[in-house]
Amino acid sequence: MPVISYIEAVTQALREEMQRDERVFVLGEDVGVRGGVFRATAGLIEEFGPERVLDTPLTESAIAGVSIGASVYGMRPVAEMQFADFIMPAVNQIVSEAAKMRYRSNNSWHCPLVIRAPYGGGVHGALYHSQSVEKIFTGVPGLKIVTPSTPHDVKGLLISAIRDEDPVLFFEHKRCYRLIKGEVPEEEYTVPIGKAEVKREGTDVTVISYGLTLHFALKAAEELEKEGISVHVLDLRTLIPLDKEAVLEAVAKTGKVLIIHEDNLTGGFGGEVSAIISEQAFFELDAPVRRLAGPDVPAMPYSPPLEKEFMLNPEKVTNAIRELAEF
Amino acid sequence: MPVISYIEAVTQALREEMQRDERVFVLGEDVGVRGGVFRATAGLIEEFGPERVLDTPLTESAIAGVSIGASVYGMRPVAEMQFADFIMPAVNQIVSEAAKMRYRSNNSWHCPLVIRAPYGGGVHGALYHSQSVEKIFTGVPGLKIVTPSTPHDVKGLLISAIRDEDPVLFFEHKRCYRLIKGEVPEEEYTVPIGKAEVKREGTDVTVISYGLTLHFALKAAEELEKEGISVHVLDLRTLIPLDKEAVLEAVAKTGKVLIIHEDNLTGGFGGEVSAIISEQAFFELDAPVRRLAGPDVPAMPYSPPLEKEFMLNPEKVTNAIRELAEF
Amino acid sequence: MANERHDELGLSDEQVLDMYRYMLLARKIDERMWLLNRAGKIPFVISCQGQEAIQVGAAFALDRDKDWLCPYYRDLGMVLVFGQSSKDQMLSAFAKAEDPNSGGRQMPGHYGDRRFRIVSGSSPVTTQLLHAVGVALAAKMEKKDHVALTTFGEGSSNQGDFHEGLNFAGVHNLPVIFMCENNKYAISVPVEKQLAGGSVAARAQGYGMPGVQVDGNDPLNVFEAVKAAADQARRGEGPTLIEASSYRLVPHSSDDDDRTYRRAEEVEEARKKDPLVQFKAYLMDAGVMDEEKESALNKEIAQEVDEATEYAEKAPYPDPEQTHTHVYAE
Amino acid sequence: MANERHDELGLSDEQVLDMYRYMLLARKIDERMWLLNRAGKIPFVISCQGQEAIQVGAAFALDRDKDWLCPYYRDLGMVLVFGQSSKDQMLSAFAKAEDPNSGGRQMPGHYGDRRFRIVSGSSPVTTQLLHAVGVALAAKMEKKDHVALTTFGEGSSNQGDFHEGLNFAGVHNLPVIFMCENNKYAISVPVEKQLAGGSVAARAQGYGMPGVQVDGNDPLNVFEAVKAAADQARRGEGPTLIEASSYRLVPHSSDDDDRTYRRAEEVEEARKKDPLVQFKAYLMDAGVMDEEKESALNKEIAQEVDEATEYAEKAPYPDPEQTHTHVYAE
Ligand SMILES: Cc1ncc(C[n+]2csc(CCOP(=O)(O)OP(=O)(O)O)c2C)c(N)n1
Ligand SMILES: Cc1ncc(C[n+]2csc(CCOP(=O)(O)OP(=O)(O)O)c2C)c(N)n1
Ligand SMILES: [Mg+2]
Ligand SMILES: [Mg+2]
Repeated sequence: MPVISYIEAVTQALREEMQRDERVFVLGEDVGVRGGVFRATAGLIEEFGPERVLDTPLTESAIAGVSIGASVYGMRPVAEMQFADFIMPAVNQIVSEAAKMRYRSNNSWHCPLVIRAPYGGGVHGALYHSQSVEKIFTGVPGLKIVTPSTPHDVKGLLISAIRDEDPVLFFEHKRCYRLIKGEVPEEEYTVPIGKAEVKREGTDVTVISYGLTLHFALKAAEELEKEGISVHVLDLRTLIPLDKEAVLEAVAKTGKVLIIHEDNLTGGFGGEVSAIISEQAFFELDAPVRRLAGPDVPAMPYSPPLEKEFMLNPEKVTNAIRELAEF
Repeated sequence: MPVISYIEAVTQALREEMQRDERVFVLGEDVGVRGGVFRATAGLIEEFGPERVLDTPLTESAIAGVSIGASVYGMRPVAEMQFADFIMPAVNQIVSEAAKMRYRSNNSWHCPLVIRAPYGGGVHGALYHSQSVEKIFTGVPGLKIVTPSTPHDVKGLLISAIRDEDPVLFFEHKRCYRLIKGEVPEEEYTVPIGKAEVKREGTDVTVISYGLTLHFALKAAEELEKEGISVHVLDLRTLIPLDKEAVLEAVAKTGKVLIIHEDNLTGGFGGEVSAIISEQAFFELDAPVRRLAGPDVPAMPYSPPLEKEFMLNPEKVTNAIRELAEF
Repeated sequence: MANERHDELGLSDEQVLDMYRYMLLARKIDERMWLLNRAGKIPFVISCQGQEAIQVGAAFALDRDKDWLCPYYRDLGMVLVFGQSSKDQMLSAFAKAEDPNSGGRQMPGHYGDRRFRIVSGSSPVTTQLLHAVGVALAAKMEKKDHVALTTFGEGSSNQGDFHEGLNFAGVHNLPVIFMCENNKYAISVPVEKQLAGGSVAARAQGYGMPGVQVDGNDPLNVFEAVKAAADQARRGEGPTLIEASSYRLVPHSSDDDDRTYRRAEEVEEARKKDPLVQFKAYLMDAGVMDEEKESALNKEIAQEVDEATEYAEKAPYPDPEQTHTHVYAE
Repeated sequence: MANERHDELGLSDEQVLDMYRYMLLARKIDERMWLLNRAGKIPFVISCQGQEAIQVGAAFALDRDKDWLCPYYRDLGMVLVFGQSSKDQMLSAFAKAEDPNSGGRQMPGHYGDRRFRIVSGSSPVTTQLLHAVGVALAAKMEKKDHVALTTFGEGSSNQGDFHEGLNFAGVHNLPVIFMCENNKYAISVPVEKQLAGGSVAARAQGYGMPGVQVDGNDPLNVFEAVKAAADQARRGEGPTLIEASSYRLVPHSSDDDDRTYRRAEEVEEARKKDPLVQFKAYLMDAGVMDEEKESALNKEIAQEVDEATEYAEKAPYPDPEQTHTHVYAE
């Protein structure tokens, strides 16, 4: 199987879906001639023309709202928010409109749109080019929220998102774009939305994560194997709908759970996962469910020592797992 | 002590603070001549004039953004969002700007503003006049989030919010406005932000709640007392900063915890509270921490049977507590 | 008798009579809803009263078989012309399962009907403008010649989505019509405290599109402007902003008390320009209608509204289980 | 020699020389940052190059002791005139603890300085317009006569906050100046794909305020317009929208490659109108400056930038613990 990068997986999925279905089009700031500031849409305008690769004005609410209108009509817009941090002006359109279109119309109307947004830190992006914003949306029924960690999952999930009949927020960890490479099948495939995946089997401690921190967990697991600690790693891949069965299965494997995300601790999605585990697997637990997450500060600062302090890394993850193993 | 309604407590707090401090002013849609669509600002324009009781254009982002500018300058704006549902267009200003002003300027600038918003359902308000929106903000460090349940707490906390040096979102449950009455001291007093309060002592089951559902819990507790079940009721009052000590103390009282809110279950603040309890009081627990909350649908429908199905009520709460007591 | 204004606009006598019928029907349904509300039978009403000429005039200027609507909560007249029935309105007012807009999920006035290409609307104002732009973008991409029309109040025109929507449509030259129904108030806030510059139409120039001001009490005036805008859009010549002036003859909604912010005399003054009164006079003058025809019409409509009310009142509520359906595709 | 344009504007020879000095200083600091970035010493640069005349001309037209700024990320020239130093800029570029804007928390270009009434800015564009309106509202409430000036790009002018801000300021007649620095591109998107109607200034009419177009390559032209707007605002006569045209002479930021979306010849053409080149020529013509003065100035500035760079490079980073402070009042 060819090995490609996380961002190449985005581009491949977009290209193949645009080839397959004429109704699929992309829109956003600088997605056309420039091919996106991260180059995720590179080459698309050359192949599909400016009508299907739309450079929009600098207006996120319009990007979301126009996508809603177009998708209600029957198109398949894939909108890009240049950085996840800049999705905020579009919150009203996403939360009040996209998420509620099907429900409020009693299933008469629906809006099958995808909003892609690069999120996360570790790229010297400072407060406004580093945020994890998934927690703003995980409590909004009507939205699906996808957070893949590998090129294979990016491609398979983005294709599923484009074919999905409901609005999908597709969060791409920008630090993974060029850092993470992996094998991707040559033939067409999809990864189902709503299915987690065990990325490593283990028996001592279960780690539940997604995005960049999933890779930290895998690194830590390798490290800890040498110390005789066996780590089970579950990649949520989709936050909403959450794959509860997979979570409960992973908990049962070890009885000790560490949930990890880069998003701030308080109000982060880890709280929800922890609460579900407590409610549904209380008697499987051999230790309190723990969370390791970004600190409760507004966002990641720019200065290297501060960014480092904010970010998780394999070492911090290793320590947290070891501590739980020893509990 | 005089008995006043929940909404009168809002008005009193505003009036007294405006009398005390010239820098305090209110702004919002219809807050002036009309005195607010709920009449929370009734009489203020007559007393303080249109300069300090500002009818703004129908623009929530401007209401928030202008308040930020004025508060950065040194004023004390108290903005009203006509319904909490309509705070969405202001999310960018609140999350990107107000919440981060102090942090991003390394403490050089800060914005002491209050945003009041009537939230919650049970008033035939349908999808867009019934939502609980606190979960959109509880994961945003830099904001304080207050959700009082009694006239006493409304008045004392709103005064604290106005005097606070940081941005406060003040969520008023609109069903409580005229339904809930209570004693309020005649002399000046404040209720500190960040302190929960035990609203009823008990020994069998701990209920943690806020807003309207807190009253359902109190009703249920009365009911259950007759059955010999003793319910301990903690009113969070402030969600952020959360009074963790009070939560842990309340857990220790009974070992059985039910968290209740009207906001949807998934992603609601109950998940955070549950996770904290699991992490920090695991060995105090005699049963899994449970949550009772609004269903995971986009918002409350209009039709009476559907609204009833969505809303919690004393009966549903009683059943949930009883079940947990019997665990 | 020739060369009446409607002839010049290419409207037959039958068509203008039909216009009047829709205006009257909208008014009568609306009035009935207030009665039902005051009798405690329905929890909420939001009115079209005073804006019927705008809504009906505009809808007549569109192609009811292919054009799209993204209306706002007062557009009762418009959705009737596009195909919704009195029964549909009453089912919605009573929040019954058969309500075609939302199955009783949304408040009345929150239109949405796939049969007639009426996109589902919400309460947060002005969001629908962007949906109309999206529909128009789709029309352009698919090389269809349909037009999208969206409406909104003058208060709502100050929301950011207005600006983003008009700019987007202008840049991409899309077949969309933005029509402001300026009824002078946004709840209690008069237009002077709401709208810098005083005119919504004047803002069009800044988006490189025509800005047209019309008398919203005259359906023919509105018809003419919307027709021109639709023709222009269909020719691929882009969007138009129309501002139709009118007056909200009743309180903002059944929860409002307008006496707290405007004088009764002001409302009385406006009633003299009631579009129904004026259009009736025009039709009488033009010899298209007489008292007999009018009273027959009134009777017919009264009966239609009676039947619709009766039907809706008796119709079943949605099952509570419906609360949990249609969050996602099933 | 009299009746030079600057005389007519009431600017002394000294003042225009000082203007030039600030423009040159901004340019030199900016150029140094690019060098440092290309040498791998600082992670990010965002430039003022091409817009110095706008920034310096505007700042000179304000009262540096009482007026307020809500600038955007390119406004290096403006914050220098208001009081920030070269050292401040370099501390920010190196993200060091002493950075007065943010203690190294924000990217360079995110100005904010209480000493000089520069309100802290963020990255999401156009939010600062509303903050300026809020500052102006406070001025009005407190009966102070200060003015708030806020700037933004032509791309950013399409955001909803622009519309809401101008409308609010118009309705309440506030002492605020909105100044668009139109540099023809929003990253890769040219103004034709960005801005329906082609002109930001033309939008002013819709808000009932003056809309003024100025040559942003000429600091005197900008000075004149901002002065008039500030005077008007101080007289209680409300806001003004100014659009200053210029050209972004360098890539959007150090992360951009502008060759992917514009031709080198286009940039070359624009360089001929470089505001520094033009203003230098003006000062030479006017006899205010000569080659000797200029080279002395260049030397002085080079040394200042050297020292600032050296200082900042050696200055300590913030302590990692700083990550956790100042979320709330302590
Ligand atoms: C975003 C948002 N904010 C506030 C409201 C509450 N609200 C409903 S209608 C209305 C006034 C609308 O005025 P206008 O746009 O002039 O329309 P009209 O009702 O006069 O037809 C307000 C403030 C809302 N629905 N949406
Ligand atoms: C809300 C928001 N969306 C997107 C961005 C990313 N972004 C940063 S600058 C920029 C272009 C700005 O163009 P313009 O307003 O013309 O200012 P210029 O950079 O040309 O001076 C974009 C899209 C942002 N900072 N904020
Ligand atoms: Mg109105
Ligand atoms: Mg630009």
